[in-house]
Amino acid sequence: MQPNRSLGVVELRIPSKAEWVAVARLAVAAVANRLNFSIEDIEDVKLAVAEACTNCIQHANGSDQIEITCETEPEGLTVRVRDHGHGARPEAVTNRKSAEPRVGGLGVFLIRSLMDSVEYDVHPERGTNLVMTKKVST
Amino acid sequence: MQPNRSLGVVELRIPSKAEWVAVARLAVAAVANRLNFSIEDIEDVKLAVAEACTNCIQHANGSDQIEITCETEPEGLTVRVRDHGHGARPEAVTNRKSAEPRVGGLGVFLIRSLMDSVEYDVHPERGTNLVMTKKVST
Amino acid sequence: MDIKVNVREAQGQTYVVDLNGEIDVYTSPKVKDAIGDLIDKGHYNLVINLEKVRYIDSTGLGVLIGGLKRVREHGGTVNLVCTNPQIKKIFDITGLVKIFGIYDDEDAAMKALV
Amino acid sequence: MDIKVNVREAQGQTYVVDLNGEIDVYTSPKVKDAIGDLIDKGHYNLVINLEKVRYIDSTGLGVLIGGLKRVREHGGTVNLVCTNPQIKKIFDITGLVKIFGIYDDEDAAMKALV
Ligand SMILES: Nc1ncnc2c1ncn2[C@@H]1O[C@H](COP(=O)(O)OP(=O)(O)O)[C@@H](O)[C@H]1O
Ligand SMILES: Nc1ncnc2c1ncn2[C@@H]1O[C@H](COP(=O)(O)OP(=O)(O)O)[C@@H](O)[C@H]1O
Repeated sequence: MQPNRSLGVVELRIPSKAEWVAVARLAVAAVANRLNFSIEDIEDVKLAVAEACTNCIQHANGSDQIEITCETEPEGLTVRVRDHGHGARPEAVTNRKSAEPRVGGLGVFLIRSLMDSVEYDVHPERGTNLVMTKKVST
Repeated sequence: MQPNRSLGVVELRIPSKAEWVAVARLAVAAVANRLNFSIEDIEDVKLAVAEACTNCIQHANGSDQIEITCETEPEGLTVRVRDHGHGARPEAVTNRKSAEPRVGGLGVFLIRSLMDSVEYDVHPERGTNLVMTKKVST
Repeated sequence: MDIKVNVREAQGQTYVVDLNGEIDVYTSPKVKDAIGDLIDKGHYNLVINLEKVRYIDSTGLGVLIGGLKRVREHGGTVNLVCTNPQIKKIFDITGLVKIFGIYDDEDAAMKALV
Repeated sequence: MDIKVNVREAQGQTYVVDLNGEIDVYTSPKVKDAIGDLIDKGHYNLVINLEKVRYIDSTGLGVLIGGLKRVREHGGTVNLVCTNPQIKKIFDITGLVKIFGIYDDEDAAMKALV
């Protein structure tokens, strides 16, 4: 989306621990609530952010914080979720055609299903930087 | 409170605009929800944070962001709200004995009434730094 | 996070303002406009129903106080309907219980107007 | 932000797990423990009632899948009660509709067990 149309940026930093994921998803839902999203769209964003944070906690060894940045525009919301752990293996976060029902492996699939665009920027040393966008339906 | 007993720090940055205050109060309420607060205590914290943010927006000329930091401990929550505008005049934020019912002037009074400790650190150039604590009732 | 405002005529010269949601620095201008409109049209006896208000901050209180001041200049008054304990507490702490008539239901608030 | 778990015996060898709240990475261990306890005690026909669940993430789904796998090893099954459209959508997207029996009310979920 075009940065010059920004309605505002909200930044959040939480400890990389399970008990703080709810704070992230509620804060991002509140941000999304200020745009013209449907309730269903807001729920989608909430779950995608929670899945991203959960992955930072479960897989980003060595990172003690998660940074969540929300960029708001009339057309939609861009959320960045980044950690400073060992970055994801690129093949671990690629697009899969379908979810096989197993105990793990649904998080990235859900993120890619629920958001309109998803980009993973992974670095073994710098950590994982996920940028995802949800467009307001017109 | 003692920093070594920290359960975690949550940081939030919002634009200094009316529409983002709700994000701050909902995020801080979610943080407070992780401690052993009563619903009433959580509502108190929510309102105090909202009043602090509202004052940054209405009075801190020249500041375009508000930083909210939550430090959690088993004993309670410390919330810092800071802007980088023209700092409050010290006499504007002192303790008043009672609220006279007038259109303005209730914000600082409410903050001081609802929180257990309140400290304003004001600087004409550096802005206003408010540190307030709510203790978990035992 | 938002506020819904509904204005309706009750018996006589009385108007009821129903508020539903959260009243804060972002939403209170909408409430202020609705109350101001009524007063501009010469309605000075108002019931403001806060039963469905989950949250109010000092800007919301300021709007209510401002409305009360304006109608009083015309010999009118503003009665509030409020049942939420947290909001009642805020009226208590700020001393606003002493200047507003605060009632548990709309009937009582209406009766006290006349 | 939290989850309440209640386990109760229904007719026959059947147990119902009532969940109320939000199931995420923080709360799902509690759900996992409750289901694991039942299975450890030899109960392999379960109804998990999600009617009061407002939110579930992939760790919550993982707990349900894990439970289903374990009871199936003993010839049992897990039926779900779910009416929330957002949660139904998640079961849909992930293909879990195909492996779980998902019902609109507890009666139907119970009947389908036996
Ligand atoms: N923030 C991250 N840091 C490191 N690895 C990650 C991160 N996010 C995703 N991954 C990798 O992507 C894989 C797939 O994630 P996901 O689909 O959520 O399933 P699961 O977490 O159950 O393995 C993870 O197993 C992990 O290897
Ligand atoms: N963040 C701030 N920056 C500058 N001034 C402030 C700030 N917070 C409070 N003040 C000062 O304190 C005064 C009292 O605030 P308050 O009690 O909320 O009433 P009101 O906002 O209605 O004036 C304000 O009028 C302002 O002068």
